[in-house]
Amino acid sequence: MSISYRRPGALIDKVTHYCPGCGHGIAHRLIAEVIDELDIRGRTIGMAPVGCAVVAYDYLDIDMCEAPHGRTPAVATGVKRALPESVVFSYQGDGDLAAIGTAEIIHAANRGENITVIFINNAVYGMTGGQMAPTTPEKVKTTTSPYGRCTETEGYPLKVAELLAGLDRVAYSVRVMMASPGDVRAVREALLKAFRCQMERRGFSIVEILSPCPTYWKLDPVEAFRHCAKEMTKVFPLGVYRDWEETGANQ
Amino acid sequence: MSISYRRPGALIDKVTHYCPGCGHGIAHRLIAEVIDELDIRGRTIGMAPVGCAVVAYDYLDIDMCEAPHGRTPAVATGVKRALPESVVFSYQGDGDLAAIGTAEIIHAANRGENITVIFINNAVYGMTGGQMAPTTPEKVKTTTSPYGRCTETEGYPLKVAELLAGLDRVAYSVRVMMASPGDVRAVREALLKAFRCQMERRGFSIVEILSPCPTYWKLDPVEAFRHCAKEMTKVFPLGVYRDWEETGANQ
Amino acid sequence: MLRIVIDRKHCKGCGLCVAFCPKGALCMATSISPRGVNPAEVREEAACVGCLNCTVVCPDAAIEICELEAAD
Amino acid sequence: MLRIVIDRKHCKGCGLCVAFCPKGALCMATSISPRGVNPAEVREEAACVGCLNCTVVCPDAAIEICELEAAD
Amino acid sequence: MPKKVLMTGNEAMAEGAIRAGCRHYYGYPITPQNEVPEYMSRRMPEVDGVFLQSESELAAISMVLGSAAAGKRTMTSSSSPGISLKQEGISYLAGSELPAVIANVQRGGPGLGDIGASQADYFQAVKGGGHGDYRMIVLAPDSVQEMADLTTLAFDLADRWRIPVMILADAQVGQMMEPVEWHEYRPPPDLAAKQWALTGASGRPRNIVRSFFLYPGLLEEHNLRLQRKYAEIASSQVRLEETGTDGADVVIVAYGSSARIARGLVSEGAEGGRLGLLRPVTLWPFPSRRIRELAERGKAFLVAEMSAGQMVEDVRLAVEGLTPVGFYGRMGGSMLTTEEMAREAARMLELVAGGAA
Amino acid sequence: MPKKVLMTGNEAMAEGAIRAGCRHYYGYPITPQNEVPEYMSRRMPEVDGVFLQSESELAAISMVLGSAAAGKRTMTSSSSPGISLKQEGISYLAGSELPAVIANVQRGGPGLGDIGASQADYFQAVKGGGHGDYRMIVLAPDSVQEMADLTTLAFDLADRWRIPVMILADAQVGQMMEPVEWHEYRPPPDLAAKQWALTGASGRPRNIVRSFFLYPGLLEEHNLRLQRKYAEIASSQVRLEETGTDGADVVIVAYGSSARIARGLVSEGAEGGRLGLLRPVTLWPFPSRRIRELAERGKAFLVAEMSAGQMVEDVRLAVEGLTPVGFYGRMGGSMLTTEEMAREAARMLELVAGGAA
Amino acid sequence: MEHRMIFAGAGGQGLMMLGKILAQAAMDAGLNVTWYPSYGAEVRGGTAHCHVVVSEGRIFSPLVERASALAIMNEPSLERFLPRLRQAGLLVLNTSLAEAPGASNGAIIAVPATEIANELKDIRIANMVMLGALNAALDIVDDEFVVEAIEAFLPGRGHLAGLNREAYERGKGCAD
Amino acid sequence: MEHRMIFAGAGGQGLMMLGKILAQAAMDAGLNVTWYPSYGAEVRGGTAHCHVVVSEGRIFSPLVERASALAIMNEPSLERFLPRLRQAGLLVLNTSLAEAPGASNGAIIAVPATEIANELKDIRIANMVMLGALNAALDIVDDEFVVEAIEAFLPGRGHLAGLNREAYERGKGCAD
Ligand SMILES: Cc1ncc(C[n+]2csc(CCOP(=O)(O)OP(=O)(O)O)c2C)c(N)n1
Ligand SMILES: Cc1ncc(C[n+]2csc(CCOP(=O)(O)OP(=O)(O)O)c2C)c(N)n1
Ligand code: SF4
Ligand code: SF4
Ligand code: SF4
Ligand code: SF4
Ligand code: SF4
Ligand code: SF4
Ligand SMILES: [Mg+2]
Ligand SMILES: [Mg+2]
Repeated sequence: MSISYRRPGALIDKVTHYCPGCGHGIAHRLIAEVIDELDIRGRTIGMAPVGCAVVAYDYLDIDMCEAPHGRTPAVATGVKRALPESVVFSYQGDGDLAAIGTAEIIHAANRGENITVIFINNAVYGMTGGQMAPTTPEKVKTTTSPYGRCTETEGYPLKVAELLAGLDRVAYSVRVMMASPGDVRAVREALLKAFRCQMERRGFSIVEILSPCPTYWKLDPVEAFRHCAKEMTKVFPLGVYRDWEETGANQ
Repeated sequence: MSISYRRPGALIDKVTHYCPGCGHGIAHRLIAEVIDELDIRGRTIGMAPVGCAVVAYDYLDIDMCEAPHGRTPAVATGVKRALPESVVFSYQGDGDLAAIGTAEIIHAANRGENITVIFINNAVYGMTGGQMAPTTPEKVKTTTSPYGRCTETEGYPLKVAELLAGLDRVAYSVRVMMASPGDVRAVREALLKAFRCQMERRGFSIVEILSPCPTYWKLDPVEAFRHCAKEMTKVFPLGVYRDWEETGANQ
Repeated sequence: MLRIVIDRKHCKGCGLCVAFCPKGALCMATSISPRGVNPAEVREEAACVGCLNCTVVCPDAAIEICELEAAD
Repeated sequence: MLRIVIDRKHCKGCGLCVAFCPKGALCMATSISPRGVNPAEVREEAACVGCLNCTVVCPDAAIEICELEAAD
Repeated sequence: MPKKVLMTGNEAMAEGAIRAGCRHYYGYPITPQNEVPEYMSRRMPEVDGVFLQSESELAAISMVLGSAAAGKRTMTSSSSPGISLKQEGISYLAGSELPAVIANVQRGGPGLGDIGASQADYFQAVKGGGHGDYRMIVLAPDSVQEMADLTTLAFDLADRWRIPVMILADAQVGQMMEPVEWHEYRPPPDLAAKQWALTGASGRPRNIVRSFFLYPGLLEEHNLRLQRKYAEIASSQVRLEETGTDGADVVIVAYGSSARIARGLVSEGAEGGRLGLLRPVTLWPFPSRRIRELAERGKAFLVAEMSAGQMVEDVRLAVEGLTPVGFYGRMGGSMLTTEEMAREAARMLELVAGGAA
Repeated sequence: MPKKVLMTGNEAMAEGAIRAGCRHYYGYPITPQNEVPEYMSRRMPEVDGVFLQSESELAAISMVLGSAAAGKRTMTSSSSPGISLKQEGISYLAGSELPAVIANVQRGGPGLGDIGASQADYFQAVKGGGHGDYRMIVLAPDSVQEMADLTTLAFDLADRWRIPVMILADAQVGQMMEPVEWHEYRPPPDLAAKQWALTGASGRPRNIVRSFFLYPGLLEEHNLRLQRKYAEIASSQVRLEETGTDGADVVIVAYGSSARIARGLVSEGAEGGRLGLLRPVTLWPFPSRRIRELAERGKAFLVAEMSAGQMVEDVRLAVEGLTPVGFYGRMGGSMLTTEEMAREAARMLELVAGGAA
Repeated sequence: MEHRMIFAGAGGQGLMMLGKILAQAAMDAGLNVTWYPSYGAEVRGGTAHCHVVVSEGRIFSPLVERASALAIMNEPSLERFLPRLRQAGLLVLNTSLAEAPGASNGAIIAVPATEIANELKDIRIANMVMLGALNAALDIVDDEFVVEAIEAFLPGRGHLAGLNREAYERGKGCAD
Repeated sequence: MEHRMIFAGAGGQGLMMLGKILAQAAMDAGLNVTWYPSYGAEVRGGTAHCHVVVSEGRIFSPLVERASALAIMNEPSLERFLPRLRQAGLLVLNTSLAEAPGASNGAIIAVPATEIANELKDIRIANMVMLGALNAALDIVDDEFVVEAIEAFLPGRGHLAGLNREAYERGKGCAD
């Protein structure tokens, strides 16, 4: 009997607290798969954000650290500078990364901090109950944009992958999504590449993942999945915005 | 007897605390000239930053507010939202704007806050004694980069005018310098246009000014002036990075 | 021969696996699992072609698939 | 006729006006001003063409220039 | 009688602010106070007010600073970790003598802690979590009705004294629902116009809002002025509720949610009326004088709070060893219980009786 | 005898840290402590250490959190407004039980204030400027030599107790120069290895650094454990200096720069030896027990600090009305003077004599 | 007469709403009332529960330490809250997801709420079934107030309104 | 013997350096010493001053409340610090920028320091002139220590070293 697929070893056998169909669950599984594949469980250190994924350490069987809301890349910097041989990633939501943590992500990226950022862009604050995020698309209603996001007073959604790609020491910046099995496979590839980027000391890498939040998108899980491709990509085009293998950056 | 030039009325007759040849003095004078020219002294409200210009209110004869270090655009937002008819500017150094205040400037710009930001980029922390700024060029020695700024660990200088120009609700983003009388005249034009941008409700405007700090550049004032053109522009190219009149943004 | 194992403890009944199975090998149960949802279940194991779409999209890593060697 | 007035209280002796005067109308004094610097002073008022470069670069708004009407 | 409305404490606070004329709210989501920004986001546009979800708590308190400097009634709210982030801004508000209202709907700490009710930010609120010698007026509501009423009061006090006022609530009083009655708000007729506000220096000398005092001695003068103001507030603005203290041998001192449990005990005549309740409504200024009087009349105290023991220090400072001061507390988002409080109260009564014997 | 070196207190602190094995410094410039990052930026590369000028104080304290979690001796420094910004991070450090050293070289407040010496962040340091029930060990150097020695000690204490330790200095002790003597540092031999540190879960179960406790009761348990630790520290780690308290009628209680003035008075025999000095070296834990003993022996107190009166509360809590407690303070970056302190001391002596008569 | 009640279940099972509806109904009926939620931390899953007190007299603490009634949706909640039930208290239990305990401090009403909801083709309205059973058993407020409150909080047009109503009725049936 | 001194002037006039050099020299000479700076706020202009205490005994406060000597560079500093001079104290005054006061608590040494520096073609070395005058008048430490300290703090090669030295000597001459 040969096994075609089984739960990755770096994923703890515990039922997650995520809602049915939540992208966080998929992202966790993919990270565990990548850690297994690269065989780096013993030297990977993850940063859990404040957000729905706050107890990511309940699910990933690696050393992990909790960071104050938004300071995740700064905490990751502290860990990486202390242990340059370890593989350090920060896992962040759009509130964590693109609102309160704007300064920290920009400066970690600008320094070319040799870490990997996994950015779960679900365009909403999940953990606190569905408030508007910096990435919430125009006109979308949330609990704090009850009349729909108004670009006149609240601006347009922030495009993180593009913004960071403009910084010279960023080695890899990519946007992928969770909208179909193929797309999820692409997410996995992007994560693999980002970790490899770090292991080869290329500098800062970020994988922005358009990720469904069925609960606050008020869609059933399958609709939410499809919504990533249909609506989210209108605002957040997929793509590789920076790639050291192509630009030769930081070689 | 007709007057060819006299001190602007909005400039208080008080000797500044700035070092000889400091760009802050010129910027103050230009702001006062522009306020006079637009005849808006009675409805202009300025935000003084924490930095060498902290007591800008000692020199400009308008209502002014002090902001916590880096929060200058957020304070300006609070004032502007309270008094939409007023003309609000925030005056900021590179430490204030591009280090501790990164989140605030990005989000004020992203919201398209209808304010004007006057950004004095002297590539150093003047007030605290010449430490490295986020805009300090590669290899330049400061009191906290005694071996020269190392891009490997500290990254490249942040290019603010370009970075903000990438945000959709920014109406005007320009970089000018103080390197010759002609250049200073261009600074004045940029300031005029930025204020006009606000008065026409076009949205966020920023004027980045490459500004000499003879003291911590360790150059005499005339050399420092020339250094702007010769060295600073290599890292920070002058230019209009966004202009609502050309792109038709926010019309 | 493929064996599809859906873990009723992990499955939250989101339906993604069912939606993305190209062969209709899976379906949602009408019964209630101990966690109070209608979980996914195998409709027709024989239809499965081992594309792994279901495992790839499952947010709860609730599906494992193994190949049973033909008893030759 | 142009009259150049340099305010010794404001002038910090930075030398910018002197450096950017196209006509050499200004120079730095060898004397010491009350604030302890060698301030700028008018070298040759007649040379001035009123280009205002000096007032444009002066960080301390220490220079004022006015046109004296020719007594006709 | 106006109709009662069932609402959460957080919503009542938001509505109370709006009725007091607050038209500028800035905040960043955090449990257990999300109902405040959510309510504001719906209501502000209805009253031509400004609701802005800021990029962070730092930005929120700074926007508050801006709108306050412009002379507007303005407010922000958050919960413990977010309030820690506002400490620099609060110190600036106090130093610049700006009126503003800041709500802390406390949760369990330290660090990320949890989202249960807590009163462990007492020291931060009343002693100064920010730098320098400054004070806020600190109001502690214990019901949904008071979440409304004290918020309204907060704006009046803030304007009158040019001081930041904190509403120190907790997860329970913020998230619970109770019926609320609304009355029409009337601003105090003797409230001075804000001549110091930044509105554009038209037809008057310019105004400056600042906390930086460059020249030697100026900052000290400024501080002395602040301290004089604080002394005035301390002597005139104490607010408290007393229940059954007259006949009591032991007075329970408790505020906010904790006081409700104590009130239950006292009102239901536990221990034969030998228990009383003193509930500080203002935590700063603290009702030290009244506590001292009660101590001088021989009453002992049981301080009950959801912390490791913070307000108890202020009670001990007032009592100065005259009578015993006991403490009952729980930490980390765990609430006090009637049972345990009754037990602690009984113990204090025994101690007092023992001491008297 | 090692050669003496003339250096500023800030530099001595930095060098003391490096000698204690600190190889990770993160900081953001602010007067009056810029000599610390400046010194670190020169020295760290020489010892293969990391100096990183962070984008802000928030980032600095978070980087410290990261390096501490990775098991390294790590430090940050700032001054009052910057320390206010670190309050959330400090609460996280305490909640996560991470060892780290944080220096506050205090300046005048509130708000932007000025850059003169101040001790007005006492409450923030010892009562908790951040949210939740937590403590730091707080050390108060009064000389350049102590800036070095107490910083070294701070790292040992931080590691032993898994607790953030604050060096509470001020502009004077930070910026003044004095000769310093250097001795070789030897780590305490009984210091346990950091088995909890995040180093990669290789050959051991994974470690988690956290302050979030989701399930009911866990956070309370965690807090109870913290409080037990704090109680142990409080009973074993008090450090203080006493000069002439035995024969004194009035004991001046002062720390840091203020204590130097008091020591001058006492050492030079002002008031015929009727003055003594008690200088808390640890502000938390506070030498309450010793103060209480002195009070029980009838001694009165004069608390002298550069604030509106903060440490004086801790003295009054210890004394509980047994003897008079006087206060002499100045605010907003203004320093105490020998003359004024002598006058206040004389007044206290009179009061005591009057009381005794 | 004072009802001190705890309603508990997994996040998403609608226990908070159940409590709010009852509280609103009770207030409309002229009673004093408090509703106090407790989320299993600011995350999605976990258990969520709320405390509802309905009283003719003044209500002091909204926190229910000893409950006069429990409505429990699943096994973990049962384990956690059963010990808090008062002597002679009432336990309304969703027997679809939890097994009735051998011993309880009082009466037990077994309601296969999830199964009923499943039958009604919307598993999420199990809470309304529980509400029906609870109110039928304790007669806290007249049905008309409950129905009005349901409309107020769950303004379902047509089908959905009917569904909630139907679930409520089915629950009432279980209390017989 | 204890010298308690204040050196004051405008920012940029080199008063801090003056103090540091003297402190270093005194330490090298085996004396106890403290140096304490006070910047006119964290901004450029304004007055800056430092307190230097040199003593054979233990030094308590580094803050000089009553000065045994003042070195004053300009008018505003004179106004501010003259009242702090002790009875019989010494005032070393830069008469290029400040007028000698009618009355002082002690001796006054008039030093046209800025003019001398101007003559030497570097207005910034007026501080060394002041140092020369001060040390000549009070004989705090032997010149050799001062010269060494100057080299240590202002490692001028060739010309500059000579210039500092010359300024110092010119100052000494003023104290005669
Ligand atoms: C300082 C601070 N501010 C606010 C919060 C509340 N908070 C927790 S998570 C969160 C945002 C969650 O959104 P996101 O980062 O997008 O993560 P998601 O839950 O959507 O995955 C907020 C605002 C907090 N815990 N700490
Ligand atoms: C919270 C806080 N952090 C740090 C400081 C110290 N500080 C004052 S100004 C400044 C930076 C000045 O640099 P810049 O903004 O470039 O202005 P410049 O002086 O160069 O004009 C810093 C770090 C402060 N006052 N407050
Ligand atoms: S709220 Fe959204 S992001 Fe959070 S667990 Fe649920 S589906 Fe996932
Ligand atoms: S330090 Fe630099 S920026 Fe500051 S006043 Fe002097 S020259 Fe200007
Ligand atoms: S492996 Fe492919 S075919 Fe088989 S059940 Fe899964 S999705 Fe369907
Ligand atoms: S994708 Fe996974 S969780 Fe969703 S229904 Fe299928 S097995 Fe269950
Ligand atoms: S106006 Fe022109 S020519 Fe005249 S002095 Fe000034 S710079 Fe020289
Ligand atoms: S530019 Fe102005 S300050 Fe500079 S020397 Fe000329 S007049 Fe003086
Ligand atoms: Mg999100
Ligand atoms: Mg700068």
